[in-house]
Amino acid sequence: MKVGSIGSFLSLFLIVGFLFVGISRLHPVGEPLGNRDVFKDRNSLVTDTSNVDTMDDYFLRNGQRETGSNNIVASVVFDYRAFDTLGEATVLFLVVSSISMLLYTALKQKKMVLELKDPETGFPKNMTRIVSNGAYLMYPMILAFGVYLVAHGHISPGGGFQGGAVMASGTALLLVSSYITNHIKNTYKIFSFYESLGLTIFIGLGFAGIGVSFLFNFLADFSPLFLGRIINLGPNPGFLNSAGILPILSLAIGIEVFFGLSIILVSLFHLSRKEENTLQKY
Amino acid sequence: MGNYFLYVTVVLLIFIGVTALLYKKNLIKIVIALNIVESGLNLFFLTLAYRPGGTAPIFTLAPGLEELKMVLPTPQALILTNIVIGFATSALMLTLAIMTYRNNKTLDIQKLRGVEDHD
Amino acid sequence: MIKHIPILLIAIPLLAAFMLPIIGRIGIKVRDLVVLMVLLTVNFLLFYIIPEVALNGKVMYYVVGAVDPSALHPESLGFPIRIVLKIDGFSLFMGIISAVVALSAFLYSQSYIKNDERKSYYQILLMLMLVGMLGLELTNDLFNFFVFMEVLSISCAALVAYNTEERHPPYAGYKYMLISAIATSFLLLGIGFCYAQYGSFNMDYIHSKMQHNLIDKMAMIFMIIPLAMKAGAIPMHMWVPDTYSEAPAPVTAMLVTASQASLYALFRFSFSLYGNPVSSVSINYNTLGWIIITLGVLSMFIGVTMALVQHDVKRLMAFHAVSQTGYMLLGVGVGIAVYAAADGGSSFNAYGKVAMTGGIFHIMNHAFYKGLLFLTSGVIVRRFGTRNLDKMIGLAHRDTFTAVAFIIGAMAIAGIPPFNGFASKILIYESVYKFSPLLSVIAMFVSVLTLASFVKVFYSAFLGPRRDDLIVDKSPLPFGMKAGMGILCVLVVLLGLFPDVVIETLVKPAVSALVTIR
Amino acid sequence: MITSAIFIILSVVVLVTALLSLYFRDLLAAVVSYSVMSLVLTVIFFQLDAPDVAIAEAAIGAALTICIFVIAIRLTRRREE
Repeated sequence: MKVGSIGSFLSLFLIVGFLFVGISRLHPVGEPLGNRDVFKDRNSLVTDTSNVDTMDDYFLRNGQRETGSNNIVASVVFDYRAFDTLGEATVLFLVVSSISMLLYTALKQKKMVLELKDPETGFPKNMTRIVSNGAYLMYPMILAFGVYLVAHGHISPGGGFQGGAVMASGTALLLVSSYITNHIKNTYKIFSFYESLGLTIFIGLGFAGIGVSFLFNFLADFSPLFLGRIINLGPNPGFLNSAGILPILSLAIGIEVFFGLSIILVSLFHLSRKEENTLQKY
Repeated sequence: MGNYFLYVTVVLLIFIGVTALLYKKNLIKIVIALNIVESGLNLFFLTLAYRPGGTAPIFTLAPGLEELKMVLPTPQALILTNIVIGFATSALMLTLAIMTYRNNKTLDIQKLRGVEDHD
Repeated sequence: MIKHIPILLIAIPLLAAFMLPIIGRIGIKVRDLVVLMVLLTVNFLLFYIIPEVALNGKVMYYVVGAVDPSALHPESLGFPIRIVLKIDGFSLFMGIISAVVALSAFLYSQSYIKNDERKSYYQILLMLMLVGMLGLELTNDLFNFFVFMEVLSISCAALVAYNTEERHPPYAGYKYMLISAIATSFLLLGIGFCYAQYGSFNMDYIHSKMQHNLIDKMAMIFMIIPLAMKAGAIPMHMWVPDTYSEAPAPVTAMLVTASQASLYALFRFSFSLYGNPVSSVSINYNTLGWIIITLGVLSMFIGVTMALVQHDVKRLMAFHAVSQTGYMLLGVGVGIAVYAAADGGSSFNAYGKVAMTGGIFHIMNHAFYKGLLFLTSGVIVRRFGTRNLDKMIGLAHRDTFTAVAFIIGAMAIAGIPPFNGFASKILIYESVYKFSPLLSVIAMFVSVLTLASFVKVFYSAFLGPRRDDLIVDKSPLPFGMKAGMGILCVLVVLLGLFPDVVIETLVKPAVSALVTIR
Repeated sequence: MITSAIFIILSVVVLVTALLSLYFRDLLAAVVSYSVMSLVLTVIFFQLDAPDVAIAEAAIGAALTICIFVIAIRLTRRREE
C-alpha cells in the first residue's frame, strides 16, 4: 500500500514535470509547422507541390482537386486517412458486439413485460403528455438534421460520425421520454442488421477500388453525372454530386454510427428498465 | 506564460485526470477521470493545429484565396476518430462496471480488492 | 495480386467480422466454416510471402488508397501523405505467431465455448483481436498504430469478461480496459509530440528526420512506458495475473500473444523510430539497454518467485508469463546495450546479435508453449471445476492426451533440450554470458525454479490415484480441443527439433529488419 | 487580444468544471458537471476553427456520454462510498 501510493505520487510528479517541460519546448500556440502562403498561385491544374513541406499543407493545397470535396477535414477522414476511419468504425462495431455479448445473459434472464403505455390515456407512463409529445415531434427534426449533416459532409461541417451521433441522440431522447418499443428483440435484430450493412458497404467500396488500391477513390473523376462533378478550385458553394466515393463512405459510416450507438443505448436502457421492474416487484 | 495558456490548460486537464485516476476509488468516477484525460488530449491536438485569424479548412463560404489562412486539417480528422473511440471505451467500461456491481454489490476498488483471493 | 497482400491480411478478417451477424442467421455451420476459412486464408497468405520477404529480404509497402500502392509518396514530394503498411521480417514473424495462435485458439474454443448465441459475438471478437494484432504489426503509421491498439485492447477486455455470471471476470475485464485506456492515452500524447515536431505520422519519415532533442526523448518515454505496461514488464505487471486467470482458456492463449504484440511495438519503436547508433546526437544506447536488462531480470526473478507460492493453476501460469517476458527483455536488452558500443560493432556482431536472435526467437516459442499450457489449463479447470491445485489429483489416468501436452509445454518452458524453449534459452545463456556472467547465471537459476513449479503442477494435477469422484466434467475430450492443443504441440516439438530452419528463415530476417542501420 | 481573453475565460471554466466533476461525491452531479465541461470544450473547439470536431463533441461528449453515464448510475448506486 505504502509503496503503491509513493509510486503513484512519483509517477504523477514525473508526468506533470515532463509535460510542462514539453510544452515549453513545443512550437508556440498558433504557429504550427508549414507554410502560411500555401494558396499562392493555386489555380494551376497540374499537381503542384512546390511550396509544400508538410503533410497538412499538401492536404490544404491539393485536397480539393484530388478528392473534389470542399471540406478538407472530410477529405482527410474519408480519403487520405480512410483506413483510420475503417479502424474507428471497427472499434464502434467491436464495442457494440461486446456490449451485446456482455449483457446477453442479463437481458435474457427473466421474461419482462414492458408496460409502457398507460392503458387509460394511451400515453407513455412516467412522463407528462407535453414531454412525450414534444419528444415525438422533435424526433423527425433531429433525424432530418442528422441526415443533412451526413449528406453534406463533403461540403459543410459534418459527416458520417457527426450526423450519426446526432441521429443517435434522437434515439436517446425517445428512450428517456419512454417511447421504447415493446418488440425489443426485433428492434435489436433490425438495428444490428443495418449496422453490419453500413460497415459492409464501407469495406465493400474499399474492395471495389482494389483494381488500383484498397479504398481508392475511383469515382472521383469517373463521370460528371454521378458523383464526379468537377468543381471550381478555391472558394465555391459546392455541389452534392462531387467528391467520388466520399459521400457514399460518409453515408455508410452514418448508418453504422447511428445504429451502433442506438444499440448501445437501447440495450443499456433496456437493462435499467428491467432492473426497475424487478425492484418494484419485490 | 503568455502564449502558452492553451497548452497549460491541456497539462492541467491531464494532471487533474491522472490524479483522479490514481486516487479515486469509485469505478464510475474513474471513467469520468479517463474522459477528462481524453478531453485534454483532444484539446492538445487542436491546439497544435491552430492558426490565429485562420478559417476552418472548408472551402465553402471561405474568403478569397488571397488572404486565406487555414488551420491544419489532419489533427481535426484524428480528433474525430479519438472522440468516437473515447465514447466506445467509456461505454464498454461502464458496462463492465455495471456487471461488476451486479456480481459484487459494490463499486469501491478497495472492497473489490479481496476479489482476487479465491480458490 | 501479390502487391495487395498487406491490406488483404487485414481487410479479409474485417469483412468477415462485419458480415458475421448476417451470416450467423443463415446457420451455425456456415458461420463456423466462414471463420475457419478466413483464419486459414490469413495463415496461408502469411506463409505465402515468407520467400519474398524473409528470404529475399524485400520489404513490402502498401499505400492505402493511392494511385500506385507501392509508391511511398507522390512524385516530387519528399514525404508520405497517406497511411503506409509495411511488412518486413519482424512484422512477418509476429504476424505468423498471431495467426497460428489464433487458429489453434479458434479450434479449441469451438468445443470449449458453449454453443449459444453469444458464441457468434465471441467469434467476432476473436477475429477482431487477430485484426488488431495484425494491424499494429503491419502498420507504419503512428496514429493507425494507436487505432489498432484500441481495437486489440477493447476486444481483449470484452473477451476477458466473457463469463459474466461469475463474480470476478467483469472486474478483471474492467481492470484490463482501464490499463489499456491509460496506456493508449499516453501513447497518443507521445504521438502528438512527434506530430508537433515533424508534421507527419509515418515512422520511417520521422526516423529519417529524427533530431533526438528533448521533446523526442519525452515522446519516447510517453510511448515506451505504456507499451511496457501492456507487455506486462515488472513494475506494471499487477494486471497480468488477474486478467490471465479470469479469462476463458483460449482467450488467455490469445492474450499472451497480444502482450507479445505490445512487446513487438516496444522493440519496433526503440529501433525503427529512434534507433540511429551512428549519429552522434542519438540516445544513450548503453543506458537504455541496461534499463531494459534490469526490467527483464526483475521480471524474470519476481515473476518466478511469485509463481512458486501460488495454489491457483492459472495464476501460477500467469506469473510465469511475466517471468518469461523477462527473457525476451534480457536478450534484446543485451543487444541494445552493445548496439552502439564504441568498438565499432565488433561486440555487437560477436554476441549482441545472437542475444537479440535468442530474445526474439523466444517471443515465438513463448507464444506457442504458453498458449499450449493455458489451453491444457482449460481442460484441467473444466475437469475439476476448480482452479485450486490442492483439490486436484490423478488426471493422467483419464486424460492422457492432455497430460502429454502438458509435459511438452512444461518441459519447453523450463528449457529442457528437445523442445523449443531450450533452443532460444541456450542462445540467450551463451550470449549473455559473454556480456555479463552473472545475468546468465540468474537466467539459468530462474529456469530451474520454473521447472520446479511446473513439476509441482504436474504432480498435483496429473499424478496420484484415480479419483473419479473429484471430476466434475466426465465427457470425453472433444476433437476441437485436441486439434487446438495438437497444433501447438507439434509446433513446439518441431521448433525444438529444427531450430536452425526457423532461425534462418524467420528470426534472422526479423533481427536484421530491426538493425538495418548498422 | 479578444480571442486570447475568450480562450482564457473558457479554459478557466473548463478547469473548474473538471475539478468539480471529480470533487462531487454525488455521481449524478459529477456527471452533469462533466457535461458542462464538454459543452464549454465545444465552444473552445469552435473558437479553434474546428467546427467538425465541435459538432462531434457536442453530440457525443455532451449528449450521448451523459446518457450512458446516467443509465449506469441508475443501475448501480448514486453515492460514491
